[in-house]
Amino acid sequence: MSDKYPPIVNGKSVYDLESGKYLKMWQGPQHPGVTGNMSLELIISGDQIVDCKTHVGYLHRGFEKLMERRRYINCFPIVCRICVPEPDTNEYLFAAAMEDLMGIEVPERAKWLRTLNMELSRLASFLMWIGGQSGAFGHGTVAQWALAHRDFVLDLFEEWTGARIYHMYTTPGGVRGGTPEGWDNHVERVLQGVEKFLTEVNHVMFNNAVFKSRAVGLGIIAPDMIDRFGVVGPVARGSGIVRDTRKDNPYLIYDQLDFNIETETAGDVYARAMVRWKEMHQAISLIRQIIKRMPRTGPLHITLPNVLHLKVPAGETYVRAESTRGEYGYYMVSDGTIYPRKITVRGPSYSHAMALLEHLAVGVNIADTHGLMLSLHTYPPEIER
Amino acid sequence: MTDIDKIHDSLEAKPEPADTETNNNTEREWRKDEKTLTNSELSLEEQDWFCDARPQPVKPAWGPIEKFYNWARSHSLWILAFGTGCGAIELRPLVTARYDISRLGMQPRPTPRQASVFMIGGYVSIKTLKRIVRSYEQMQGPKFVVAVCSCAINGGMYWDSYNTIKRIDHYIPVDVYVTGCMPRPEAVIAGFTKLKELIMAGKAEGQNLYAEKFDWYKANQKQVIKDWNMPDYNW
Amino acid sequence: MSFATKLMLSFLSLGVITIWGLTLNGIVAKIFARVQGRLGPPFWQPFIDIIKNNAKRTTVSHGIMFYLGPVFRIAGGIGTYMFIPAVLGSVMFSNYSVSGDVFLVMYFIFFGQLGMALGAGEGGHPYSAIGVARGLAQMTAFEVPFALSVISLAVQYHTLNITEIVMAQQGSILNWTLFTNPLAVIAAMIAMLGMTMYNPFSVVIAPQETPIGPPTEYSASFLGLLATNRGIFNAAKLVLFMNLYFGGATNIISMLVKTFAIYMFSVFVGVAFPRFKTEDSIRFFLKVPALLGALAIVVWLI
Amino acid sequence: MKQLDTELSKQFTLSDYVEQRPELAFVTVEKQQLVPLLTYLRDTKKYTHLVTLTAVDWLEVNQFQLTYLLHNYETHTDIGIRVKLDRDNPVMETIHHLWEQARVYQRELHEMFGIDFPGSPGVEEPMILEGWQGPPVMRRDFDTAKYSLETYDHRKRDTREPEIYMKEKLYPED
Repeated sequence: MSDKYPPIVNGKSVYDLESGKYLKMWQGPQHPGVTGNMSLELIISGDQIVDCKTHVGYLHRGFEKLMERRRYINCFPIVCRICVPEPDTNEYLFAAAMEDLMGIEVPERAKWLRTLNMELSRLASFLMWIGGQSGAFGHGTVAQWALAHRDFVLDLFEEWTGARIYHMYTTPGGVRGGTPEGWDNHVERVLQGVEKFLTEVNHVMFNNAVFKSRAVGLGIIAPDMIDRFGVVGPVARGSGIVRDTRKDNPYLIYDQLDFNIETETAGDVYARAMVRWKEMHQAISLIRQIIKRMPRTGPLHITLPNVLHLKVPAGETYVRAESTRGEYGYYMVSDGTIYPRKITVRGPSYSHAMALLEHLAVGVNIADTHGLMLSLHTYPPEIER
Repeated sequence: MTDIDKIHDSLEAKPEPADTETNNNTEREWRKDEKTLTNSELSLEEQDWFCDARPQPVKPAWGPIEKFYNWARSHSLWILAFGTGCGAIELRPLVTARYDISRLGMQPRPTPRQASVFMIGGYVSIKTLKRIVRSYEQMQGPKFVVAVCSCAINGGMYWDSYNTIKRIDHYIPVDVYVTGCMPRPEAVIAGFTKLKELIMAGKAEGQNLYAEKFDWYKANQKQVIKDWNMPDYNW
Repeated sequence: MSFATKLMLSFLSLGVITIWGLTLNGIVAKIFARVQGRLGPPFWQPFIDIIKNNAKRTTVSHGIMFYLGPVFRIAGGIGTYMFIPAVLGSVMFSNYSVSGDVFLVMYFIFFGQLGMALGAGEGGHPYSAIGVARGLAQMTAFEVPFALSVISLAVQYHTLNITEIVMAQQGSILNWTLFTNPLAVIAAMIAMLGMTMYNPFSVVIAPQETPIGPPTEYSASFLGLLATNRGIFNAAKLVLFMNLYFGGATNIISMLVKTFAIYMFSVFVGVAFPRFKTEDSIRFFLKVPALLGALAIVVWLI
Repeated sequence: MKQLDTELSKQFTLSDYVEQRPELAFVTVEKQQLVPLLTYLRDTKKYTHLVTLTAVDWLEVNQFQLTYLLHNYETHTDIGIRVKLDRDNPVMETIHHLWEQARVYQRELHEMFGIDFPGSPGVEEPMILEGWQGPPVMRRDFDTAKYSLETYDHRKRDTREPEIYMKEKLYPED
C-alpha cells in the first residue's frame, strides 16, 4: 500500500513518469464525464489514482473585473451568468448585498417571490445533478428522465419570468413581476410529475444493486475533514453535519416556512445522493407551502431613484444563501460611487472541486472518478468566474 | 510514454534555449519544404514526435456520389461532446428526452476523431480556445462548426473582457451561427437544420477553407494564444 | 454443389445477416430511446452512419497494426458467423459447420477482440489502453461461464458440432437445451450480457468512465468497419446462442424472431441498470454464473 | 460582536471596527498579528469555517486590503479580518496550515493581484490564466476594455445614435 503511492514532498506528490510505474492521464476539458469545462490531471498506477490535480480556468471571463467597471444595475445581466444551472442565487445575493449596504427593506411579497424563485431553481439544479450522477455511473435512463423533468421546471420559469435559463427576475429593491394567472396549477402539475419521478429514482437507482455496489463506500468524507476543507451544503450534510444556511442564518422568509435539515451519516457518494434526493422532496414541499401562503397583492418592489446613477453608500458586507451546492456568498465593497469597488463571489464549488476533490480522488478507481466528482456537485463557472 | 502524455507534457514544456536550436537546425533543414510546418515553438525533441505536414484541401468526389455522401453526412451529424461555455447547458436538453436530436440522426460523440460537428457554446476564453483549436484539428473532415450564443459571434456582454475572444470565425471556420443568450433549444435545432441544408447543397466546406487559409487562421490563433507550445497542426 | 456456389451462397447469407444485425442495432437504439422517454433515431440510422463514416475525406492511421485492428475484428465477426449453421437444413444458411466448430467459434469470438486490442494499443491513446485492459479482463471473466456452459452441452449431447447439437433439439419445444439443461442456459445468458456490452457490463466502451474505450483513435472508414462488424458479430453471437440453447431455426423467419427475442434479454437488462466497474464485473462472472456452469457439467456427468 | 472585539483587543492591535449587521463585523489587524489572531479565533472562539479570502485594491492609498472571512457555526456569526498590505511589495504569510482550501485562494490571489504567499504549496503555478503576459489582471490600474480592444479582433457593427436614426427612419421628410 505504502509504496504504491508516490512520496509527498512539500504538499506535492513526486513521481517519476519514466519509471513506467505511473501513467499520466488527462480527463477533460473535452470529456463527457467531467462536469462542464474543467480538467483533471490524473496520475494512475494500474487502475488506481495516485495523484489528482484539478485544472480550472477554461471558463474565466473576469466577472469580478468586469463588475468593477459596470454600474450596479449593469451588473445584473452578468451576475446570473456566474452559475449557469442555478443563476437565481446569484441574482438574489447581488441584490441582497446592495440592499444591505443601502439599508433597504424589500416588500413582503417580493421576499416570498424571491424564495419561490430560489426554491424552483434549486429543484431544477438538483434534477440536473441527478442526471449527471446517474449518468456518471452509466444509468442513462434515469439521466434522460431527470433532464426531461428539469425542462418542465424550466417551462415554469419561462412562463413566469420569460426566460428559460437566465431569468434576471430579482432586481435591487424587489422582483420584476408577480406570478401569472393560472400558473399555480401548472406548478402543481409539474411537481406531481417530479414526485412520481423521484419515487421511480428510488426504485431504479437507489435500490439498484449495481448503483449501491459502486456508490457505497466511495469518496468518504470524515466529519473532521469538514472544517479543514471548508465543506458546506449537502456534501457536509451527507457526513452527518447538521448545517443549513436557511436554518442557521435565516434570510428572506425561510424562518416562516416549515422544513427540517436533511442529513445522512455515512459520508459517501450514496449518502450525499440520498441527502439531495431528500432535499428535492423538501424543495417540493417548500414550493407548495410558498404558493399556498404567498401574499397575492401588495407592492413588488420599492421605488429606487434613477438606477443608472444609483450610488451605494461606502462600506463592505457579506451575504450568504444556501444554494444546491451549499453556502453561496457575495462579498461586496463599495466606495460610495456608482460603480462597485469589489465584488467577490464565494462559490461552494471552489473549495469542493479544488482542494477536496484532489484529496478524495487519491486511491479511487479510475472508473469512479466522475461518480465522485458529480457527488460533490461542482459547477465550474462559479469556480473561476 | 504514450501520445497524449507527450502532448500534455509539451503543453508545460519550456522552450529550448536559443543557442542549441541554431546548432542543430541545419541537420533538419533537408526535410523542410513549403509543404511542411516549422513547429518552431516546440523543442527539437518534440519536433521529432509531431507530424509537420500541412493540411491540404480535399476535392469533393464526383457529382452524384458527393450528393449521396452529403445526404449521408447531413443525416448523421455527430456532435463533439465539448461544452466550451454556457451554451453547453442547452446541449443536455438537446440530447435528452425533451428535444431529442437523436431523431434527426445526431448524437454526442466523446472523442474528436469520430465527431463531425463542433458546437461552440458561447464565449471562448483563451485557455479554451487552445483546446478548441486542438480538438477541431483532430476531427476528421468534412467537419462543421456551429457557433451558438452571441458571445461567440461578437463577444456579447463580455466585449470588454481580457480573457475571451470576440469572434470565433477568425480562429476556426464557422458554418452556422445561432444568436441569442441563451438561444432556446429550438433555435439550436433550427441552426442544425440550416447546417443540414448547407451540407446538402455542398456549401459547408469549412475544412477546405481552413486548409486554404491555414496561415491566416494560424497567425490569428498565435496572436491571442501567447504561450503557443503545441505543434502548428495537430493531426 | 460446387465449392464456388457454396462460397457465393455463404457470402449472400453473410450479407443478409449483416443487414439483420444492423437493423437489430437500430431497433435496439429505438427501444432504448422509448424507455428513456424519447423518440430515438430511425431504425435505419446505423446504415447512414456507416455510409457517412466511409464518406469521410480524411483519416488518421498510427501504423500497420492500427490499420489491421478493425480488419482482425471484422475477420473475427465473419469467422464466427461462417462456422455456424444459421438455418438448419437451408443450403444458403448452413455455412461451413464442421465437427468441433463450437470451439472454433469460441476462438473466433476471442480473436476479434484480441486483434482490436493490438490495433487500439498502437493508437497510443491512454483511453484506448485502459479500454483494452478492461475489455480483455472482462472478456476473460465472461468466457468462464460461457465455456463451462458449452462444455456442459458437449457432455450432454456427446458432440462438439453445432449442427448436431441443433439436430438433437428438434422435434418438440421441450427438447430445447433451455428445458433439458437450464443451468447451462442461465450461465450462458449471463455471459451473453457481458458479450453484447450493454449495461451493466458496458464499462469497456463507456462514454463517461473513460471515453470511449478501444475505438478512441479510430475514425472514418476504420470506424465504419467497426460498426459493420458490430452488426455481423452481434447477429452471429445471437445465432450461436439460438443454435446452442433455443433449438436452432428451421426457416429464416423463425431465425429472425428467435435472435430478436434473445437480444431483447440483454437490452432489457441494459436499459434498467447502471454499469459495473471492471473488478465488480469480473467478481460477478466468476461467482454465480461460473458456479452454475460448473454445476451444469456435474449434473450431466453424473 | 462588540463584546468579541473588546475581548480580542486585549491581545491584538485591532482598529476600524465596523458592525455591518448584528451577526457580521469587520475589523482591521496588523499584518504580523494575523496568523496568531486567526489561530486564536479558530481554536478558541470556534470560528472554524474559512468562508472566503479575497483582496481589494485601494489604488488611491497604494494599499491592498486582504479580507479573511470566518464563520462560527455555533453562534452563526461572521467576522471579517482586514489586513492592509503595501501595494508595492505585497507579501503575506500563508494560512494553508489552518485551512486546506486556503492554498487555492492564495493561488488565485497570487495570480490575480500579484500578492505573494511564500510557502503556500503551488502558489506560483498559474491557475486560471494560462500564458498570461500582462500585469496581474485584478489590479485597478489594468484597464480590461483597453486591453480587449487592442488585443482582439472586434466585429465591426453599425452603431447608430438612436435619436438620429429614429428621425431618419420615421420622419425622413423633416
